[in-house]
Amino acid sequence: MASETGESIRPRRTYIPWDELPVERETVAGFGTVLPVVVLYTLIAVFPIVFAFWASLHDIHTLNPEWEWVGLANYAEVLNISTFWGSLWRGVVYMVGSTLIQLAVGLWMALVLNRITRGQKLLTAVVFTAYLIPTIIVSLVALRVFDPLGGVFQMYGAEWFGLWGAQEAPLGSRDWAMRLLILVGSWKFAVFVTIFTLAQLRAIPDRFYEAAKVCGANRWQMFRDITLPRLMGIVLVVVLLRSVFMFNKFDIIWQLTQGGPGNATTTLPVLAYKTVYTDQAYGLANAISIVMFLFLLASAIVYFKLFNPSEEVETTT
Amino acid sequence: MSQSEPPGGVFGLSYDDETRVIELLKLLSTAIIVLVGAWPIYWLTQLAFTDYETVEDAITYFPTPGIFTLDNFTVLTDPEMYTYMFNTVVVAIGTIVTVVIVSLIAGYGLARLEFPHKENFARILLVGYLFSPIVIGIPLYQIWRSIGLLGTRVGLIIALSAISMPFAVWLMWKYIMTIPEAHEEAAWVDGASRWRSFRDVVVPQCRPAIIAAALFAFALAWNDFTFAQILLPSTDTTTFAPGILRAMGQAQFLPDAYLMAVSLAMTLPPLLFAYFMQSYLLKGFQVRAL
Amino acid sequence: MTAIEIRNLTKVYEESGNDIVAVDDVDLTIEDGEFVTLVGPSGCGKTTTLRCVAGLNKPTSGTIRFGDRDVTDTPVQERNIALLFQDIALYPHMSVQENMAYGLKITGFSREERMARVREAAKLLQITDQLEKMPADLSGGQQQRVALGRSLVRDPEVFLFDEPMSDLDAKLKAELRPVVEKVTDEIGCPTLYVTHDQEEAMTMSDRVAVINDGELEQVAPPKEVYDEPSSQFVSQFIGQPSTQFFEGTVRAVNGTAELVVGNYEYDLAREGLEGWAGDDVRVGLRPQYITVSDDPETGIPATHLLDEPLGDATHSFFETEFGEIVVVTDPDFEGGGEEYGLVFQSESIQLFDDDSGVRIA
Amino acid sequence: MTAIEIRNLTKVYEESGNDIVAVDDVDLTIEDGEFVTLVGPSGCGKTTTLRCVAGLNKPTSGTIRFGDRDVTDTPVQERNIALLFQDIALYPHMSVQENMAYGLKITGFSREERMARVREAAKLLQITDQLEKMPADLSGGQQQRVALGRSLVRDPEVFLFDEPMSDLDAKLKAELRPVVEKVTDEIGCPTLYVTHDQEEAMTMSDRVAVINDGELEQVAPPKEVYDEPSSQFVSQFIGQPSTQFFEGTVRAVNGTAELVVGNYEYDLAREGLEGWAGDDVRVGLRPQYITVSDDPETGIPATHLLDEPLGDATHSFFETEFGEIVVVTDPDFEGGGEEYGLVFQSESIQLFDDDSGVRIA
Amino acid sequence: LGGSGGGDDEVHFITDYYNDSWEPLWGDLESEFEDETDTSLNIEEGGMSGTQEGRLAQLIQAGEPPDANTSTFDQVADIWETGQLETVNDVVSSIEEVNGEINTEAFLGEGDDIYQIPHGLYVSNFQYRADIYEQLGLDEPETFQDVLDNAQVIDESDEVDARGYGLAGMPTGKSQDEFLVLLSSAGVSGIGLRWSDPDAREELEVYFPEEEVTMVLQYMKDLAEYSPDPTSIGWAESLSQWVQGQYAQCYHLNAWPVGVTALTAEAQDNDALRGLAEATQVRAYPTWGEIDKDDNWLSAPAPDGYHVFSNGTNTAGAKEWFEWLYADSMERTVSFYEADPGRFLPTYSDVLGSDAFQNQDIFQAHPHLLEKLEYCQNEIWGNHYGSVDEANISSPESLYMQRQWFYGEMVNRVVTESMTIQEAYEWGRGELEDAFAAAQEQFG
Ligand SMILES: Nc1ncnc2c1ncn2[C@@H]1O[C@H](COP(=O)(O)OP(=O)(O)OP(=O)(O)O)[C@@H](O)[C@H]1O
Ligand SMILES: Nc1ncnc2c1ncn2[C@@H]1O[C@H](COP(=O)(O)OP(=O)(O)OP(=O)(O)O)[C@@H](O)[C@H]1O
Ligand SMILES: [Mg+2]
Ligand SMILES: [Mg+2]
Repeated sequence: MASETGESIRPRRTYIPWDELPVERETVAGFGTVLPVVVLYTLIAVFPIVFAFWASLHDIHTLNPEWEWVGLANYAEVLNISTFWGSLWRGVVYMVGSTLIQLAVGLWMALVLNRITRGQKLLTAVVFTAYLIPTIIVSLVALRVFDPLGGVFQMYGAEWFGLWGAQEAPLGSRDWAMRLLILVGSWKFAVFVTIFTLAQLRAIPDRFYEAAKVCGANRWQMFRDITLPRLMGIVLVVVLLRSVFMFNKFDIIWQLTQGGPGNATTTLPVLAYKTVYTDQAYGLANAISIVMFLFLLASAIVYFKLFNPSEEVETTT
Repeated sequence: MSQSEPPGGVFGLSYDDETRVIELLKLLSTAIIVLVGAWPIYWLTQLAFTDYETVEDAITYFPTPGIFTLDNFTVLTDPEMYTYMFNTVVVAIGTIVTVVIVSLIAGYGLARLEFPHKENFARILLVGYLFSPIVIGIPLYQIWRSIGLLGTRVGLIIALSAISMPFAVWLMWKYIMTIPEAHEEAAWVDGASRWRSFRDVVVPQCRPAIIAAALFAFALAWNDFTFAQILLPSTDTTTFAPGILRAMGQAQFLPDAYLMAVSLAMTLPPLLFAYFMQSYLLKGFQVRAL
Repeated sequence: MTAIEIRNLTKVYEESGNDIVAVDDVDLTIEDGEFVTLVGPSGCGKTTTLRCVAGLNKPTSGTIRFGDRDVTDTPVQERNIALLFQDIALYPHMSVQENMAYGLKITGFSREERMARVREAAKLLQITDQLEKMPADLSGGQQQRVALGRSLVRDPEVFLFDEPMSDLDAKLKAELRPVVEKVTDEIGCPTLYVTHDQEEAMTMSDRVAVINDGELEQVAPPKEVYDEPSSQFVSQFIGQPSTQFFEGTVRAVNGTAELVVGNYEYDLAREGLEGWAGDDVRVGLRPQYITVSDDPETGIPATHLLDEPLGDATHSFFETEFGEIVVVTDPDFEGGGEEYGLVFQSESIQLFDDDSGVRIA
Repeated sequence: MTAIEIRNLTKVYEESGNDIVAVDDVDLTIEDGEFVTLVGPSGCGKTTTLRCVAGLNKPTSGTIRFGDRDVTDTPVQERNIALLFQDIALYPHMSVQENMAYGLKITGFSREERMARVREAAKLLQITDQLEKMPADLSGGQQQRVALGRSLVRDPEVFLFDEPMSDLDAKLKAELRPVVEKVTDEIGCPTLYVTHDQEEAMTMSDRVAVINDGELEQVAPPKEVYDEPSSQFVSQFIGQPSTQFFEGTVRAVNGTAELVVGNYEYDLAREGLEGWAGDDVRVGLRPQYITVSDDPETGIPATHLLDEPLGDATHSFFETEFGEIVVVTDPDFEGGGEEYGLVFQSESIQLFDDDSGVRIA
Repeated sequence: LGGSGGGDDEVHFITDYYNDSWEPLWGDLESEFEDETDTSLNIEEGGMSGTQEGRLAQLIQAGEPPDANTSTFDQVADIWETGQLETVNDVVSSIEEVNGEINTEAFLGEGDDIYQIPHGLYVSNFQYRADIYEQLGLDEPETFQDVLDNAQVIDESDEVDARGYGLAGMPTGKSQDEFLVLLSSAGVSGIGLRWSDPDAREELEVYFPEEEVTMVLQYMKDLAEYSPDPTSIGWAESLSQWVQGQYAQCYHLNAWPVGVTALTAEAQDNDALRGLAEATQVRAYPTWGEIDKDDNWLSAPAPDGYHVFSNGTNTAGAKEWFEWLYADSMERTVSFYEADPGRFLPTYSDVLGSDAFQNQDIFQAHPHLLEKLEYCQNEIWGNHYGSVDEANISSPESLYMQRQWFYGEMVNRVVTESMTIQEAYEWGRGELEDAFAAAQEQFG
């Protein structure tokens, strides 16, 4: 509608026939705002996944540009690889083990950090740093301290606790490699849980605890009935994220043990990596990746169905 | 008192004793956290200041005057090392800036504009995290080559921004929802355009979320190995993580103490980040619901 | 000269399939310089109406004119309005001064001019010494003053308020009311003030527009709305404590009408009751117009329940055959749980249609 | 039988080095079944006092007894109190029913008993049909009812309220007040009710304790606090609109005291003024006790500024030589900006010591 | 050649000849070459095993292979087999004019076609610390058992810090190489294949005798007892650990550890390291008890060198580059060996004896190092390789088998005790048969 009087006040912008478009102006603007994200996402996720799927249908020698169509044969082979089921199992062990430790330790650290009065800021910063430093540094330090030559933890384990022999390398031990990987990974990533839960803890108003105290609640009851329910939503989300990240974790395993000793720490990402660079079977490796992806997707869907982290109680503080 | 007396604290302690026990546990826990949490950082610090030959030979706990040295840090003056770290800083800053800008805009759109399917948007984004990046080297290489960003720091920045994006967008979206719309409306009433109100009113209030998203992006960029390895093959643009590995492979002899000195240099920026930004950070991470 | 003209304004929200008619065919004109309050219970459509006038919502149908300019489709930025919100909406990251100057900055005023205007407004609002502070350091009342100042400096064409004081306590409200009146007087433009607090509506307005469930019930000066409510809803909504209602019947006796409530008869020397003889009506009476007699035989027998002394008056609660009745009594009244008689002042009785709630007499 | 006895309660906060005396040597006894309101402006130490009684804060010195039990050092869990907050503190992840039953669950009651008690309380509070809802789905008033219910079911020894209604609007407040009184009556324990709203204090309490800057100014029944304030502070704080103050001098004339305010003289037939002849005093007068005369020559000449009609009364603002003066006038009064004379009702004038603010007469 | 420079015309060259001394050398050569020929070069560091293959894979799959790279021939067998390599006969012959004939019979291509410009040869051998031997009164080992006994003595001695043996157990190149050489030293074809008819030399068959293989595995497992964590030892680690004096005996190539120690000693001006370099002795790897050196199945040293890709963007430029590098002068050729002293035996017959080679600074400071290289060429290669005629099974199939990593994996499983020796043997045999079938399918 042309307004005769108001028109002259402001210069007209270039005319866009919004009203004639089949969609609302706001819809266009809305899609505009997320467009960069969509583009980036397509580049980094959609295209590679589609590519991986396409590649998984071919027999591809890593150093040969020729692709040979084999349909689903790679998938059949994945299930036949002698190490596949073992790697899947170890991957699950690694995922569950490290996620549980991270959850327990992360939550515990958050509870403590939330309550201490002196040095809180410094300690929080130090703890957060674990998450921020490059994995390679963590690996270097871990390699250093578990080295049978001059590694301080190796020495403690051997001489104080008798966990392994004096000359034995714990990271090269079948008994210890996986456990230590889980511990080292947990050391770095427990903080992820801490960051999120600490943030939520800070947001719980004191009055809830006071109201509970008035009712006669003790510490445990307050934790169970107030703290835990308030944290539940974020804990569910964090557990999901951490599980996914840990299942896909490659760098720290590769840097510390290369999947060894034997296959004791070969998880699916390590297997996929070896399949590419040792077995030169790129198509097969992609099939492994797609299987991993589907496995995680199915697990995530089940997880959502069971817990529905998005349906947590909306709360106003 | 009568039967209405409360049953008491945990394990049948009185409430006061319970408080005392909790205080004790807290002290103990703090001690453990200091030990376990700070220990590796302490360890790499003390090794970095210890004479490298001593580090190779013996277990030492503190760089006592006899073995204290600053020489290990000469490795930082090595032009390659310096280049790696410089590149890492550039990439980290670039990633943070990109992530923050793009996620702010997208978060604003999701929070304030009506358009179809936006509820599912973030969830679909998160699906991307389910895919292991182990085999994507080849497609990534091809994509980046075809858009002409291969081997440039900008290319790496874009890749890293893209993987930080789902999380950052989600964070920003939820955070902007907590800012009253009235603030923008007040600005419109004052004559501000949507863009202007976004810039003047929304963005400054998003500081905690911006810092939280920045932290996430920083952690990724600072840590990244895979993408740098694929996208920045040549030495003069490579970043720290692949660079240090390359240096370790190249120099047949690179003492651990030197590695620790470099590591310490790479640990300081995150430590400072965490120290000065933590309150904003925690506020930013207070958003809930997926 | 601007006046706000709202014509046939209707606003329908669509929410998960079903339509919510928030504003239903509202007609309202606010003259230049006039202060009109839109009052009504929660969810009745006040905010929606105001947002349509502001341009923050798009009317489903109807037009809005500022003077002779049709602004129905004009974006909010171009309407030159001032708007005060309930949640005060000061920008938390700007100082008081920056908050107040923001609109001027947008419009492109020079720094000096901005400062000059802000200082002038601050003087009027008595917040000169707060200019450097951040909003978080101010009390609620001070924040609302700043918000007022923000509007004041811009010299708007139209002034809109959406429950600006509902988060403040009684003392602050009373203090701020004259300030608001002073400011709107100063600017001299039409003002639409939305509130659910009838006291605010009564004390500040030139005219009060009572809205219920999206429809305007009455638009009139405060005293008229109080004394001559056009409907049961208005009568109940305006005035504190609320008008109390009883079931009654009109009876024609000797050519005049008589009202029967329970076993009690009241002579009503009123006109306009001719057609109502024999009909059931709703009887309304304000607690101010009931007298308490020590003799339970006089009027309606009542048992005293509770006193709420206010200092200059007391609200006394009684149990009667018609349920609980509140009476405004003397400051010194103390019921002490005794028996009393309640006498209705028949000249103050209001009659409403039993079905539609429309005022009969 | 329990009574709350607060003796010499002092609470000092240390904040970044300097001490803040929040509560200063307060003595207060609340008898069993008595409803005492602690009223005062923001920051005067109300909440601190209440939290000391609850056991959430530790007094710096002084003792608190419940009946013959010294609870000064008893943890809050063992005090068996009920406490209502301003920010309601319902657990957002529990339904209304679970919220109400939580205290009982902690205490170890069986499921049946819990349900029975909750249902009983819900009936009293008229929220029976809300039991299954989540707190977020309730209005503020309903939430506060639930919070009340949560306390009610536990049958506490002592009932404490910290501004439970300050977030509610006037109508809801008026509605909830009788409910609170009913509930505390039902439990029949001593009640300490903290508010900054003098109307709440006046209407609900058996006795009102006015606190200012950490010190108790007056503890007395509502009417006494209103009519016979013991200090200037109390006089100003209690009553709406506030008492207005002027500078005056006492003069002895013919054996009785005469008050001079500006050029005006008032005969005060009061006792206790003997020693004050020739001294400056502070003169207080409630707006209810000023009459407006049409004749500007009568009383203090005044220019009418503004009317705030309330329906059953009007607050009128006048400009005089003593500054702005508010007068409570007739509902029909309309000043129209004319000149008037204001007459002070001398028998209602209150006199206070100029320095200490203590009531003289 | 078009002198446009840069972009698609540049010569893209990936190399793992890259360390602190190579780097500046490449830098100088690059600019010199660019100045002289107007062809621009892009020299990229390939990184150690794994990374270079990854990089190659990316480039090949992306359809833009590099123009050249470095590696042993077996590692590019797949690339060669799929026709992606260019013959380099012309380049090689012009280099031979300056540096002498190629002195290896190793597989560099089929028939008259050569697909590798050789740089150096890897001769496998045994290295030990003479100073420690002397200190503990040990003798040079003749058999596996001697090595093991020495390892035990050294390990158990309180006088020396060093461990008895550095056994590679990382499931990659070094453990594989070590295993194959041990197998040869036990008188068995290293790669697990032999001619079904040694005279006809037409068809290969699997030959993986249980007794010998399990014996070698048992030996490695025993050695692991005296070794620092084997799973952390590969090529790179073995060198740095040697420099750090972490063990007294090991399997290695040429005089590589001596060279690295000497280089580090000079760089740090460290006398202790000079002593260590001096004390490092090289000799042929001891054999299994009853195996004579003439029964040793070592056939030919592994050739390392450059490969040119036929579908690179500037194949001609690459060839020009290598010609420029090696066929220019003996001095320049020598400079490449200088960058990595002790690692390679030159593949060209005139180099080792040339003045330019012998006068390198590092040899002036460490005459011992030159001695060791000469010893490798003359004594070990001369007397311990090629003793068994039928051991030469050079063929595409055997090449293919070379780059199967299951041998390394097998060793890893044994030393980490993830499998018993018997299990490992059976597993390895299964892998071997599968791989051989695949090789036959591909090349047959
Ligand atoms: N954005 C919206 N979408 C759907 N329905 C809405 C929306 N905004 C308001 N409504 C509905 O429209 C009706 C009128 O709402 P409005 O906010 O105008 O009421 P109000 O009179 O301002 O109430 P209050 O006193 O609570 O502010 C309500 O029933 C409300 O639920
Ligand atoms: N935890 C604390 N630390 C330091 N000072 C405090 C603390 N709590 C309260 N104070 C100070 O003590 C004084 C009394 O505070 P209190 O909360 O008791 O006031 P109040 O009367 O309840 O006020 P309001 O009406 O605002 O709730 C104030 O000056 C306040 O700033
Ligand atoms: Mg509203
Ligand atoms: Mg308080």
